[in-house]
Amino acid sequence: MIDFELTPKDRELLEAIRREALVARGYARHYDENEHEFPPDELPEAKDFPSVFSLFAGRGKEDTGMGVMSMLLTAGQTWGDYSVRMRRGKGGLGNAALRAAGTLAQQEKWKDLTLAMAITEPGCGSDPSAVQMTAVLDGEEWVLNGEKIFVTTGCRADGVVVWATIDKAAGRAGIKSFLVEKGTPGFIVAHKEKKLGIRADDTAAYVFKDCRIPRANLLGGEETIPKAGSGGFRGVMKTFNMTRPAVAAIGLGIAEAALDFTRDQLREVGIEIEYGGGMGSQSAVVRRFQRLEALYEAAMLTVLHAAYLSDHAKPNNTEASIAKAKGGSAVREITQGCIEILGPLGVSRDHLLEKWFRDVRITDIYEGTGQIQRLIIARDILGYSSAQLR
Amino acid sequence: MIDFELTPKDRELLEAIRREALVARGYARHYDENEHEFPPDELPEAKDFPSVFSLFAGRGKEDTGMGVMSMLLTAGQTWGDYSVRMRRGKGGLGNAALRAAGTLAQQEKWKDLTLAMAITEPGCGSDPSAVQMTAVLDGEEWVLNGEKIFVTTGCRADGVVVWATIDKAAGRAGIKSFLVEKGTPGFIVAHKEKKLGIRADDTAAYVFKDCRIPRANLLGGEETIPKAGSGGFRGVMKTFNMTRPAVAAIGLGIAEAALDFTRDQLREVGIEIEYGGGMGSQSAVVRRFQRLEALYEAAMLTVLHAAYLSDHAKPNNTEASIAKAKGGSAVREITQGCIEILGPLGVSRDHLLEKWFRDVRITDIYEGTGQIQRLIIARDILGYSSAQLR
Amino acid sequence: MISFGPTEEQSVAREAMREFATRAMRPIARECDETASVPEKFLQSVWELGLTATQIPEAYGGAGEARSPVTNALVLEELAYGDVSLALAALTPSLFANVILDLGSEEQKQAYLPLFGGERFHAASLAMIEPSPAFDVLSTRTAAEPKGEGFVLSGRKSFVPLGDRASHFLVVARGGAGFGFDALDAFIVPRDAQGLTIAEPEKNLGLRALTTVGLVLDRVELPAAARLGGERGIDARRLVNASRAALAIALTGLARAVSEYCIPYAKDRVAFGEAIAKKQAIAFGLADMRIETDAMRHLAWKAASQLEHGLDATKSAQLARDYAAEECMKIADNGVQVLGGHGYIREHPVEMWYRNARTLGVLEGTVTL
Amino acid sequence: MISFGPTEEQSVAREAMREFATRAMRPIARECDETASVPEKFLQSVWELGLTATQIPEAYGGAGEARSPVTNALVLEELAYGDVSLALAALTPSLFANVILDLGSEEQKQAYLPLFGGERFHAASLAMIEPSPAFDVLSTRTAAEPKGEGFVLSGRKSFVPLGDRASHFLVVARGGAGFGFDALDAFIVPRDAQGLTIAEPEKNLGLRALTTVGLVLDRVELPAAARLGGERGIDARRLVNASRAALAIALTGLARAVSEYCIPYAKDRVAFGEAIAKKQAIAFGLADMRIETDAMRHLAWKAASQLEHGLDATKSAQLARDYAAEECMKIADNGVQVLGGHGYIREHPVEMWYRNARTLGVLEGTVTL
Repeated sequence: MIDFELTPKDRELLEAIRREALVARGYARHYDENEHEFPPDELPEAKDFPSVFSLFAGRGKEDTGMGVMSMLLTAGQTWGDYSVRMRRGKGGLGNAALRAAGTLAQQEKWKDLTLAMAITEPGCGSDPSAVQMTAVLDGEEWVLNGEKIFVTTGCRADGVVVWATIDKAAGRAGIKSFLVEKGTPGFIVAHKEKKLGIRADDTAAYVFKDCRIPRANLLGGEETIPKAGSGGFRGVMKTFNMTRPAVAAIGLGIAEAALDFTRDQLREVGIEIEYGGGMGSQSAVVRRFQRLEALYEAAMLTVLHAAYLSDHAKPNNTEASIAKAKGGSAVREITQGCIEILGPLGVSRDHLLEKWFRDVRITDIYEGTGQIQRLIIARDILGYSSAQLR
Repeated sequence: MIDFELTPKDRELLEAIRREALVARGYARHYDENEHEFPPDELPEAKDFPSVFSLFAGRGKEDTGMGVMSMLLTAGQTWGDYSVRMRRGKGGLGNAALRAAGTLAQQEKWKDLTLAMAITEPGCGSDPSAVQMTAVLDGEEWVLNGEKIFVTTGCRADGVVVWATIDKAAGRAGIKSFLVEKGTPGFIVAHKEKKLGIRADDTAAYVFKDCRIPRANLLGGEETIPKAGSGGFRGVMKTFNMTRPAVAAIGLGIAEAALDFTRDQLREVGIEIEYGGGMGSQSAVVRRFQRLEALYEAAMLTVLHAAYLSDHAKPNNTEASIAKAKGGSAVREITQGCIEILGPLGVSRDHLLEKWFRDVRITDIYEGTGQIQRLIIARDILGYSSAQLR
Repeated sequence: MISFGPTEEQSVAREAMREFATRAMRPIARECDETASVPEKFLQSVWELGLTATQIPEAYGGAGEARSPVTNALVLEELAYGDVSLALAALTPSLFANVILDLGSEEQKQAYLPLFGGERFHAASLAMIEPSPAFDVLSTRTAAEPKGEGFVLSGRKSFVPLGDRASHFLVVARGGAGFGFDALDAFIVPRDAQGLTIAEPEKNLGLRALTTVGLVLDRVELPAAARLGGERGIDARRLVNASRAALAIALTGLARAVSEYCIPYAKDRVAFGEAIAKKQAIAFGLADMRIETDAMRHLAWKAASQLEHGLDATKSAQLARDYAAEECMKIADNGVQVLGGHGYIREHPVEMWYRNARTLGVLEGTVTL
Repeated sequence: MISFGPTEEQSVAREAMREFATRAMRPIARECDETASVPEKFLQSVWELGLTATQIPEAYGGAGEARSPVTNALVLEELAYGDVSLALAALTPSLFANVILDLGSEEQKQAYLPLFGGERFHAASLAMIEPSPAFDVLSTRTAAEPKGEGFVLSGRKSFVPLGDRASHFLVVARGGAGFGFDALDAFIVPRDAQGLTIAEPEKNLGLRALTTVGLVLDRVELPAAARLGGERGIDARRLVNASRAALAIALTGLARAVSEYCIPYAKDRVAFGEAIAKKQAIAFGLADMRIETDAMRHLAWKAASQLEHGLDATKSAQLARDYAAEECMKIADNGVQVLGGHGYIREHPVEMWYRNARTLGVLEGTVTL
């Protein structure tokens, strides 16, 4: 049955997440102004909070599915501050990759590690098929050589899931994911990037120089290159079907904070956001704000839709890209619009709105730009291969 | 000196044009509902008006240049009704082509004809280089074979400037413009199109079957194919440097009528468009209206700028496409927005707004779609050839 | 529980409607637009699908299935996908019946719902819009003054669907004093009421197959029983929200029609040596059509679901409708652009969809869930 | 006569500024942003270009060239192209001087214009913005009550450029009663005025090299002579219009900087086997940047030209500024997208331009022509 109401258990969980998130918000400016300083796993004020995970117990069939729920929880975290994402244990993008592409044994073995995901290389932006990093099997070890940039949580993570090709000639089909633990000889964390936003995040550049890892670190264990051309690559792409919506959710949580702040500030000067009236009876500010709210709702629903399909084991490649593309553009317009509405006050660092404006701008860039997502969507609806539509 | 004020002589001319245009507006609905019926060259109410052309006399260096002025006059005409463009003598797109590409002798010989311009073929949309129509020199005659569609004023015109290739192998360089007079054997007007708007206009389809025309009807008289590849084609493209802005002006005149109507209707219910206040003190309707006004102003200025450059014999290929692209998108948003503002009343055929909404939609399509214009602009700013950027 | 999954029954209904839209609506859409008329035969064929009667309780002569705005949303998207003008014409009876169902008093249900239990198509309509610039339901001028036990209605209405044949009109009017929704009421006005003048069919930019008329109410006297909801009156929000949610999903169906028409066209159409679908400018535009059509649907579903739960859908319905109006306009506009010159001539449906998108986007109270 | 042709002198000035922007501004822009400071050396070097003094009549110690908002627009576009934060800092003295020139009484011109005839950079500023949500100049709360011959000013101001070093402030305040521009006045307040508190420099999203401060006016007593324009006061529209026209052209320069940076980047950057500039999605975006930058400039020029003619530029200045704010934001936003991940890191200027575009787009009264 089509439904959009949260159950009591859903609410309980979201409220707990938001309570923690609100504590983190108190530190948001600090971690913005002290770039690359890591937030603690637990903030003092939150020490005595009951573990959110305990609330997962006793959820039933009548409650919202876990995939959809995870999107709401992710947004709930970043609604407080993006830095919440930087805690250990919460898992990085690599953990999602491990869950999606790893064998059960691999998932078990590395379940306690926070894993980063390393795809982009200096030469290739959003073009994973152009991966230059190589993996050569030498006895019982893979030897990795290459460079990676824009690795989210690259310094903080305990390990990384990295894309490398075992056969350049095979193109996409030759690309495999490998897990490399920190401390492995030949695995060097080169430097951190100074960024527009998400400064609590650490975005690193890696260098792999004759880095040897166990043969068993090939995720999925499939060492051969599938006949059907891009099959192997699609396997890799599967990784993204929950990651793309999650990345959108990260941005949307921040966008919601911006909307809440703007609504509160307007109330201070007696401007209430009222619904029901048409354009003819609205002020410019109210109409603009409601357009931004609609963008938020629309984008969040595309995220939940992609997760819902995944919860029901339905293909969601198109919908995952729709969520990422829509979220990526929505958060830009929302934060730009909130500042437009609030005017000069909106760009003052006395408030967090200007930070949220900077933080969300990454959404449409990392894990596949909006252009890449549109390529994926267009191929799906047109029935074109990646060779037919570039 | 940078200046945007009209001189008294400029105003006199524009007022005369608008006076005539307003008469035509009285017949706008009639020619919309009686598709393909031709408006008379002169409307009864305008019979005794002094000829506008007499006002051209005595214009001096201190007055606005003729190219810029012609754009304002064009917009002034369609502000009344698009059908004004359908009168004879005013000249069609082909006349502009004749002026731009024809020899002085040719311009003199055909100066009294209303000339259509035939470029598009069933197979090629906005891709002139794909012209299939052929012209073969046989003694002192060119023999034309091929089909043309979407020929504006195709039935009404006395003749047509048609693109045909004298050497397909030469690609664009082989394309030449020929003038064909109505009544020439083998020149058949196939049918008229039923359209969304500009219904007073006649948009025809032509068939040329072994159509023989004098050798001297090749515009410019240059029968050889220039070495430098696309040189010949660029010659043809020159045709457009005043046509593209003019086409934008045609749409903008209609868009201005839509804005005027909307402003008047709003006044009826006590909504005045006031300036000076910021978003914080505006109603949604006023802000939206002012955005549409800004779009109109911005687009009209790009048109005048392209014409200004032409008046001063400066290259304006990029600016002509900017005017066409900006005008084409501006008129869509303006007419869509005026209806949005006025609501249900805006879609009633008791008023002309809904007609203007339909009429202007052609602007971004004919004489090169917005996509084609952006290609031209992108090539110019990137320094790419048409082969490098498609 | 958040879920995007229709029930078995809903999926079946949706499939049936999709088939009907393709078989019975698409083939006649263009002619209905050019002739500005809807064939009786078509109205009767939809009537036989039982769209209006199904959710009317058996006690009032209906089929007694559960009242479901969500199911109606699924149905409406498909019909609008077929042709939105014909869809609104076919659903005009529901425009009256559903409002009576949701907001009518017991007496009113007994009096009017049986009208829709018969074999033949029966038209009754809603009159909300007024012919004033920048009309907004909150600026409704039609007034209902108390007189004795009853009321006297005066004012003008426009865009009343099937007003040429409707047996009754639900007329939205300003009852109480004050501004806002609380001052709004609705009254059941029979076609033959004294002082009611039904004008000639209106000529509009789009939705031409849907006959709409203007009404002039010149001191129309009504009994107390004519007030919708009886003594307590109604919460006009409910009426407006259901209409907006319906418009949002109708616009979704229209947008999907454009999008699905452009995809094969763009793959077939060759320019500069390849299918235009292979140009990023076109391909990304088609991707955006899909993105926004999905977004429009999600917003409309959320509003419909809140209506079904009996929750206040004022916010969700407004956001859904405003968003859909804006995005559907962009999609229809881009549809014309994708076809280029062919998008401007009446050989293809996109120019009609362009007119319909702009028209539907500014209307309220012409369809409901 | 409609003309887009600058005069010989104007062309020369523009060329000189373009060269200065590239040589003296671009190289220091990033460091000034990171350190949130503007080097004295830079301010002095611009001062020596005589931007402020040139158009001050010789009688008041200036170079006596004709006052020309159009020339100033040409100059400002180039400086903003170099770096808009540094441009606003460098032109802050004109923010005070030009307003005195246009609206000041004879006594005020004699008293204050000579401040800008010296060898050394001299800062004086304008205080228009107030720290309230959705601030709009028409909602100015800072009030000037008449007291005896003079006035008493109370209120708060923010975003006062170079307020840390300005010798005087032109403070916009509500003089008369009523709403709208007619109620607005401006007052000359010396730095050391009793009751004036100058806060610590503000920290902002963008324009970080431009030091701005907040002012608190706690019953600041001023003589009658402090009222700008003397007895007759001023038409505040003139003040606001000149500021908006200036913002429009500054935003044009900023947009051009983004556009010109993206073009070579897109030609060099290879993805999927070819320069990204060859992808229509990128190429068309670059074309739109050019289209809108031209449009922004035309609108700003028109407003500047009306100011120069002494015509009412209220409409043209508002349209130009609102349009430029919106389009520059889009261009800067797309600039980040063209660079992708590289657009998000501080190795490239586009992330700074993204911040500057959003910041400049919501400010008023921080620059003039």
